[in-house]
Amino acid sequence: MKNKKQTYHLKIPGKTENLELIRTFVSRLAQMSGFDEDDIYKIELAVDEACANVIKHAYEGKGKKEIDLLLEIDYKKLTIIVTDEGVGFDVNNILKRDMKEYLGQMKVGGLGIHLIMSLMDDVKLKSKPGEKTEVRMTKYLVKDGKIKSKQVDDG
Amino acid sequence: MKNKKQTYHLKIPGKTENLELIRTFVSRLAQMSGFDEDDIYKIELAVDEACANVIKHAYEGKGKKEIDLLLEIDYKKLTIIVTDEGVGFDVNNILKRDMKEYLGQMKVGGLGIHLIMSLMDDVKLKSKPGEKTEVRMTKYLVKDGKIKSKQVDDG
Amino acid sequence: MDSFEVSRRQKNEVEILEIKGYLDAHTAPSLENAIQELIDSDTYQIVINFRDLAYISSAGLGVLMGFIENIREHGGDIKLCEMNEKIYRVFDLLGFPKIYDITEKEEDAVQKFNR
Amino acid sequence: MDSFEVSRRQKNEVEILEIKGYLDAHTAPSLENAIQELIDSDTYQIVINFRDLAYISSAGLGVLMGFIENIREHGGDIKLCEMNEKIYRVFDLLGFPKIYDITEKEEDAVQKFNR
Ligand SMILES: Nc1ncnc2c1ncn2[C@@H]1O[C@H](COP(=O)(O)OP(=O)(O)O)[C@@H](O)[C@H]1O
Ligand SMILES: Nc1ncnc2c1ncn2[C@@H]1O[C@H](COP(=O)(O)OP(=O)(O)O)[C@@H](O)[C@H]1O
Repeated sequence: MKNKKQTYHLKIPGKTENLELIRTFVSRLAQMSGFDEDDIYKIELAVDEACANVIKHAYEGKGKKEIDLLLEIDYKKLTIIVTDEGVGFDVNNILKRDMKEYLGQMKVGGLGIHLIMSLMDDVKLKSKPGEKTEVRMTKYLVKDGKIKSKQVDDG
Repeated sequence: MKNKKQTYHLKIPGKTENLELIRTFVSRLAQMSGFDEDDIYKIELAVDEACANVIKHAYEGKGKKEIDLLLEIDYKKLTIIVTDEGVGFDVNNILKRDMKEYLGQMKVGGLGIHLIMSLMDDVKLKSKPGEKTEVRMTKYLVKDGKIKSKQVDDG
Repeated sequence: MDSFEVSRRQKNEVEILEIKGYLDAHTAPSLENAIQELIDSDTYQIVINFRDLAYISSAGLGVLMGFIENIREHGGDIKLCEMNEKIYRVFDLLGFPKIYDITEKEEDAVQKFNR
Repeated sequence: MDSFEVSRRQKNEVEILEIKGYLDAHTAPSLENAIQELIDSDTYQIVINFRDLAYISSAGLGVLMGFIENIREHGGDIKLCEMNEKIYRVFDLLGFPKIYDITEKEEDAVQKFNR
């Protein structure tokens, strides 16, 4: 885990019973990369949310297709790219939502992407209706040139 | 995990520091498949041995290439296929070795493949000098038509 | 695999659900069922004790959101207690402390029904 | 990551290595170094206590094989004790109980040097 970028690739059936296995894998890798417990929890949860979305929305719970997880580690960050072969959605539409208003209406759902954004340092959503979705999220080990101590930001 | 075959695919840098991550993943999957603690340990160890061989022999500890792990689950067995892009070896030569004689000489090494054979129900080695190596190993959940109770055989 | 468990107990007029383990999109239906059962028996004063919960994802929070309107319309509530710091942070990130009573002690959550 | 640790202690004329955690191809060099150090200081009566070892692969057994000849030539030995059942089975599968003294109690392993 020194300088060079290391890539880990996981392809796994898109079923909710695999979420725990995914979390176990990701949290172990985050730990090996040197993240503290706090960041490990955030990374684990963000990946869980992205994968749960694939299962629920892209594959509509049918579990016949796979979730593709690409994890890239270098000395200063961990990037996780979750890709599906699903139905896609209008990203702009989702990002426009105001969380406060939303909660005020007490609707179900709509929490996952908001959480991912809050938990990770960089998040890029790539999707269009009818196409596959890619969620690319990064957590930095080093912030402003120095190793992060504990919990520099909460989102 | 009912009837249909499920496939899990993992590609991971061939470095010893990843062995623990591999074991964690495999043992979790074996647990999800319904193996008892005893069999989980055997599967975990057999996979560790196959991957350690890839790192030591195929990649000679350089850690620049990846280990490819394919895990197939159905209702009655777990099959793990470990593939490398390495240098290969003469399988017949290895299989001929007599363990007792070997230990009598107190040489280092030569234990891994023997262990894999003892721990798993079915093992197939595919390799030739100069080519990639594939170790294919299966553990049965069901033996002779019924679910295995505890530890039916030790090799 | 029992990675998540709900158990049920009563204190004064209040029903207490103790949840344990990992609450994610896979296990959320089990919490959903437990709450649905309470509603089916006209029980609307509910406290959820998070003491033994190790993990929660938005699927778990979604379950709460799914019932809260109905429960409040019946004069009841879901109150939450004994969350560890990590779990509280997830609720906090999503603004839940504004919508739900979250107390440290179970006693206090139960008390809130009796005022 | 400290997934494996060796610590050292003395009892009568015998050096005891306590090993802890996961002994695999990654961590085996650390056991190798510990034994090499003993040999470098002409210590050949060695007991390895496996009480806190959770896992072993052939790389760990390979370390023992690598030293045993040299150590025995110097009139010493490596004796093994307090293995849990899983770990003992690995030794057993590979025929090690024929080559090494493996005892349940540490005391007995130490005793074997004093006979
Ligand atoms: N992988 C995906 N494939 C298709 N649609 C998605 C995907 N991820 C998210 N979405 C869309 O974005 C919306 C918001 O997602 P999210 O914030 O996680 O909330 P929820 O899953 O509770 O609806 C979803 O309702 C869905 O329409
Ligand atoms: N993946 C592999 N690539 C190349 N050679 C291998 C591979 N796996 C095993 N071998 C060969 O088989 C031999 C026996 O392997 P093994 O029984 O695991 O013992 P050891 O690794 O201790 O030598 C090795 O020494 C090596 O020559």
